[in-house]
Amino acid sequence: MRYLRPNTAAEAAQSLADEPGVTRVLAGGTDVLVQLKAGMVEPDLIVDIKHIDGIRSITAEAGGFRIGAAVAGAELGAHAGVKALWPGVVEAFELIGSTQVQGRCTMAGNLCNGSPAADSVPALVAAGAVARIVGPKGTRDVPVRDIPTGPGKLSLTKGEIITSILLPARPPRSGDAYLRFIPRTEMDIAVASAGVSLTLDAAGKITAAAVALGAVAPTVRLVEAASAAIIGTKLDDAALSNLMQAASAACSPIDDKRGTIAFRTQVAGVLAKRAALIAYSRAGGSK
Amino acid sequence: MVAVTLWGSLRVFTNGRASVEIEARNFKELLDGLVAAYPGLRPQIERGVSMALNGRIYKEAWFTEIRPDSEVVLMPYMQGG
Amino acid sequence: MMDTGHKRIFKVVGTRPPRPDGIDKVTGRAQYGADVSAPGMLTGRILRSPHAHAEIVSIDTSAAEALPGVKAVVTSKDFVFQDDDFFRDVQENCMATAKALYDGHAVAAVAAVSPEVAKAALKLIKVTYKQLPHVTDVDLAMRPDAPVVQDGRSLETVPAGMSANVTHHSEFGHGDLASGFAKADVIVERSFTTAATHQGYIEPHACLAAMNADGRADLWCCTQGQYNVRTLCAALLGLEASQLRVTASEIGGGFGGKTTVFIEPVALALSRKSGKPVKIVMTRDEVFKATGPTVTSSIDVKIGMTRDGRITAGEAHLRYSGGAFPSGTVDMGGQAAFAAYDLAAVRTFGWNALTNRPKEAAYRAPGAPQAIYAVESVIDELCQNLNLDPLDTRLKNAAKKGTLSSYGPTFDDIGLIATLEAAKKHPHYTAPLAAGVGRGLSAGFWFNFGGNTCVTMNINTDGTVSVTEGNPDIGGSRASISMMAAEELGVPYDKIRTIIADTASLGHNDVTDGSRVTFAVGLATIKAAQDAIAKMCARAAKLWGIDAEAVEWVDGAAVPAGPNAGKFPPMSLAEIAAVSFQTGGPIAGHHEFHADGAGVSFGVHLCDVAVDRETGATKVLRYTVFQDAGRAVHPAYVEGQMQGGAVQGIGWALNEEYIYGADGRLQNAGFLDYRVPVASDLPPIDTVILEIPNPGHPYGVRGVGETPIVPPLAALSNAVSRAVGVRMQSLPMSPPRILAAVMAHDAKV
Amino acid sequence: MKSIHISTKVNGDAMEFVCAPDESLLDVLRNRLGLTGAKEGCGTGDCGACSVTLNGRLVCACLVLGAEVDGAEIGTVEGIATDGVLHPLQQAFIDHAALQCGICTPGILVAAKSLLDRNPDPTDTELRYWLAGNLCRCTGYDKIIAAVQDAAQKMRAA
Repeated sequence: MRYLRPNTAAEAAQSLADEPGVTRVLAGGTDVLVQLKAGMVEPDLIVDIKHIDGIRSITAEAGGFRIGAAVAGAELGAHAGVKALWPGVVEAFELIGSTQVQGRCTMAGNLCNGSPAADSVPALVAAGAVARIVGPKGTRDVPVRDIPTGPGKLSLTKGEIITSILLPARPPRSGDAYLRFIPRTEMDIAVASAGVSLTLDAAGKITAAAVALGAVAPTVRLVEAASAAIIGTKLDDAALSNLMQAASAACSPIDDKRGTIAFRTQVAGVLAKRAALIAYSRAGGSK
Repeated sequence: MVAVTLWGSLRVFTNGRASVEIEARNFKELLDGLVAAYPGLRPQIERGVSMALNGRIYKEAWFTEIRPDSEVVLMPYMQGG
Repeated sequence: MMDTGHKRIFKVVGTRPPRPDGIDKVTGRAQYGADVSAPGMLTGRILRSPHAHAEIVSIDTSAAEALPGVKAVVTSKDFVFQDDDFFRDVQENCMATAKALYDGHAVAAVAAVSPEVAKAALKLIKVTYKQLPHVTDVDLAMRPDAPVVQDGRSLETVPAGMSANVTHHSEFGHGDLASGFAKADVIVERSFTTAATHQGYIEPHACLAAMNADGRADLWCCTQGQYNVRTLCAALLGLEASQLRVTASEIGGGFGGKTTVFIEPVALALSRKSGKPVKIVMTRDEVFKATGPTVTSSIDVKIGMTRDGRITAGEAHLRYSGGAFPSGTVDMGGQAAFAAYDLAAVRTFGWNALTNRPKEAAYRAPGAPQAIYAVESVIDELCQNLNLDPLDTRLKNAAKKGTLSSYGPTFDDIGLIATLEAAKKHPHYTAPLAAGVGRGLSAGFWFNFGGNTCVTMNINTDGTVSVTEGNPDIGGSRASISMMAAEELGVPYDKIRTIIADTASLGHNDVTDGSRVTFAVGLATIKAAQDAIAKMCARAAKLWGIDAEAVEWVDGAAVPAGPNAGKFPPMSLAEIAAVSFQTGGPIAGHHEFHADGAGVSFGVHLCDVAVDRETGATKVLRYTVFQDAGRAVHPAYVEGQMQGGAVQGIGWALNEEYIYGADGRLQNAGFLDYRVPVASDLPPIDTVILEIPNPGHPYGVRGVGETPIVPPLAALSNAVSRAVGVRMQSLPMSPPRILAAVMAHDAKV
Repeated sequence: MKSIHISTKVNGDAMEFVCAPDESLLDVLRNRLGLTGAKEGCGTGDCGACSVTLNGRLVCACLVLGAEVDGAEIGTVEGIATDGVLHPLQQAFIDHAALQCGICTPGILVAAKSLLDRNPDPTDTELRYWLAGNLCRCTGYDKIIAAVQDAAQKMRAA
């Protein structure tokens, strides 16, 4: 096994592309080292991307923020600007793992691990976040929702790495929220989760909404029917009930050690409802 | 004679009796007497038993004195955590 | 009689001095199982079965042996065949012979120059398995057509015609059940299940073995009993006890799980074969798969009660599985199930069945939590049905001095009623309950043990005292033993240092189990102190020229026993010690015995929970533990036992479980999905210590370590059941289980 | 596998070591630098027994590669006491019986110190969530919370 520590994204991409064997990108390492320990993977090359220029920075861009791929949870949580604009994304990111894991884990890593239960991904998808990808053939921007293609599977091609994630600008009277269900209060993988982002008009009526569910399908699911259930409403009881139904109806989960199909289906609806209420309140709506 | 109370699943070896009388002055004589009178008890006694004497539990202690009026209860040998 | 101590005024016992192991533990200097190394040491690793149940057709180790850097490979052939069932089971569990009996069962091991080489060598061992049908559920294992885990293991008490998996049957109790139930106004009969849980000590098993060709060996390991390790390893390797010296490392938690051996005989075998020291450290995955969790259980309980709350009869059928090897834990469950109550008619029937799970090891009060959970749940439901106060109802039926216990003997002084009354008086019991919050309570019981014990106490010439005991310190025992030595000798606590001996330095001590150490080692320490005192009095008598009988020991000094003995100023321990070489040589006290008379212990736990009806999530809002400690030698450490045990019980009640897949493999062999409570899950755990002295100990000490894990299971279940209005009957009450119960209930309403 | 040469600072002291590219910082600390205070309870970041600081941030040493720490500053439990004098947290853990077996104690001390360095006056809830990644199986956490709060109070007063 080799360990490389490139200083540019192009160099990183090239070395990953050139390696014929198994490769792993190392950012926070909180998934990669677990895989190494368990013997799940024996890479021939590990590329540590943390020393790529600019990859640990958070920069304002076009009214939004560009989050470097090696920004750790604790660093994003300390950024007042991002927290004010996208509180749901920040809280989702901060829910990953323990304080110790927060010191290392990254959103890009959470996304590239390809878990359907990744905490930050539903919030990023609901936010319409866009990943910047650098590969041997150049740079491209791809919506986060299009990156995972199945459990552990990504749409990235060999040699490609995510270098940053753009959280876009948003209209006034917008809010987002993320909730997950875990059996304990900390340290668990989400059994079901929901990220909701919405925008209100001056009267408090929802004009735009995105509802993304995690851990209830092979990939994070953006549920159009759930958005439709609340657009045009002030989140009255009927809208919330429709939202829950639409969210639950969109679930196709599995039974496993963390939860049952029935449990995930039910709880995804509950979380979508509760997250919508928080997002609504953050957008300035009152009920 | 000492009256010894046995736990329920041992009664198949004592003709269904919950309590049997044994001539014994201590734990060792009691165990030997039980095996002599009821050979079916031998495997359990060899695996290990405790004795409750007037409410106090003894795990080994062959030469613990037993009086005719003592309350004697046979118990399985226990292990803890 | 030993009752003289009860009214004595204690000077040291009951205070809270700092623990002698404190600084080592807060600075990182304490040496645990994995913290030592030896020159030329090899790394040992174990190959484990990926199958729940499989015949081992062949093992080919030649490729592994040929790998550069591999110094030894061992299989079951490298151990001495055992005739005795007990030893053979230990050996089979350490290294499978003909069959792999569970996912993770050891089949071979290697020692190599580095972890990397050892890992590579494991991959080169070719094991040919023939997979067999498996069974991991206790009820399924008892069916006559179940796959047979091991044949021919049924004890003579098991009736003919049952599945060969049924190894044990026991029955306890007295009185006439039929007439008892006939007197009841209400009878509730319910079935319960509990999952297997793991002790969850944070330190994985670790050992370092060094064995020479002449049969002389040294073993360093984390264990609750170095003498037991010696006995087992000596048998498995064909060594003489005198030639195997076992040293217990500092131990990173045990709770019963480190009372046997898993890797130690393997490390010794590898060391013998390679001629080099071998260190084996388990991974967390190995700890979950291949050490000893608790039994799983399936239990039916039937209790009859009069309208005014008197229990007329109680009956329980307990089906336990201790994994792939016979286990008598169900006996203790059957004895403990109804121990808290004064009953005219009570009967428990216990069965143990083999399953393709790892061999059970002890875990705090083994067998009792499951049985008492079922009984206390039914009592709670009866109280709800009859609109009775659950504490008053327990008081009305509580066992007391003179009660014929459900397991046979008549109780002496016990503290259950005092404990229940303390709970009743406590503000927690009368605090108002918010909407949606449930309050649950449960009583609990454990026997406590004594056992074989040795203590040596050396009086040093500078007036200090060195105490040597033989039980690993898992709960602060070096502090409590030093305190009892100080109390008895009449010297300050800080003049005493207690250390834990290796097996060559002190006679046999039983394992640290059954909450025995403070009781039994404490008792031996007191007797050793009395032995030393007698010798010191004799020296003083010599110096004074009077008879030894004319000298007594008061406040750490020899004094003339009365006016007729002569008029001499008190001679302190330090003064006697200073001239000991001149008065007959070094002075030491010692005591070796089998301690009996450990007093039983009762606890009552009270808890408030809120349950989210939409998700099934439970939040513990308030928790109070009441327990009879006999005499709290170091009250802070007694509280620590009560709090730690309660939280382990809370974990068992809410989220901890072994989850097996349809393939019989363990799904959650890690702390990520085996969910022990974390700090943010819990409220403060309040404690109330009661002191009802144990008549069997001069200070009144009772064991305290195990009882606290017993009540939480039912306390939580009763609280959750009351909060959601549905009787829960299965542990753990994980959110999916609670939500399913609530949704089924709501669908009916 | 080719070993990598690393220069780093541990508890303020410059140290050098060579390690395999896939070797964890925890293995480096324990097996190469002789610092066995950090413990391996799981090796997967789920127990916190190997908590150390890396450039001032609390991390699990089992989730860091030794190869990553070139030029970094690492803090372990061995560096908490200064010149033989216990840190207030260490003293409070002894005084409050906040440790039993002690295997989780080094990690919890490093984690608690890391919190108090940032927030000298945490609430019990903040403390419990901060320490959620540090499993303790002996104490039920009650006395740990009391000990950290007592130390925090003494540190604020000092």
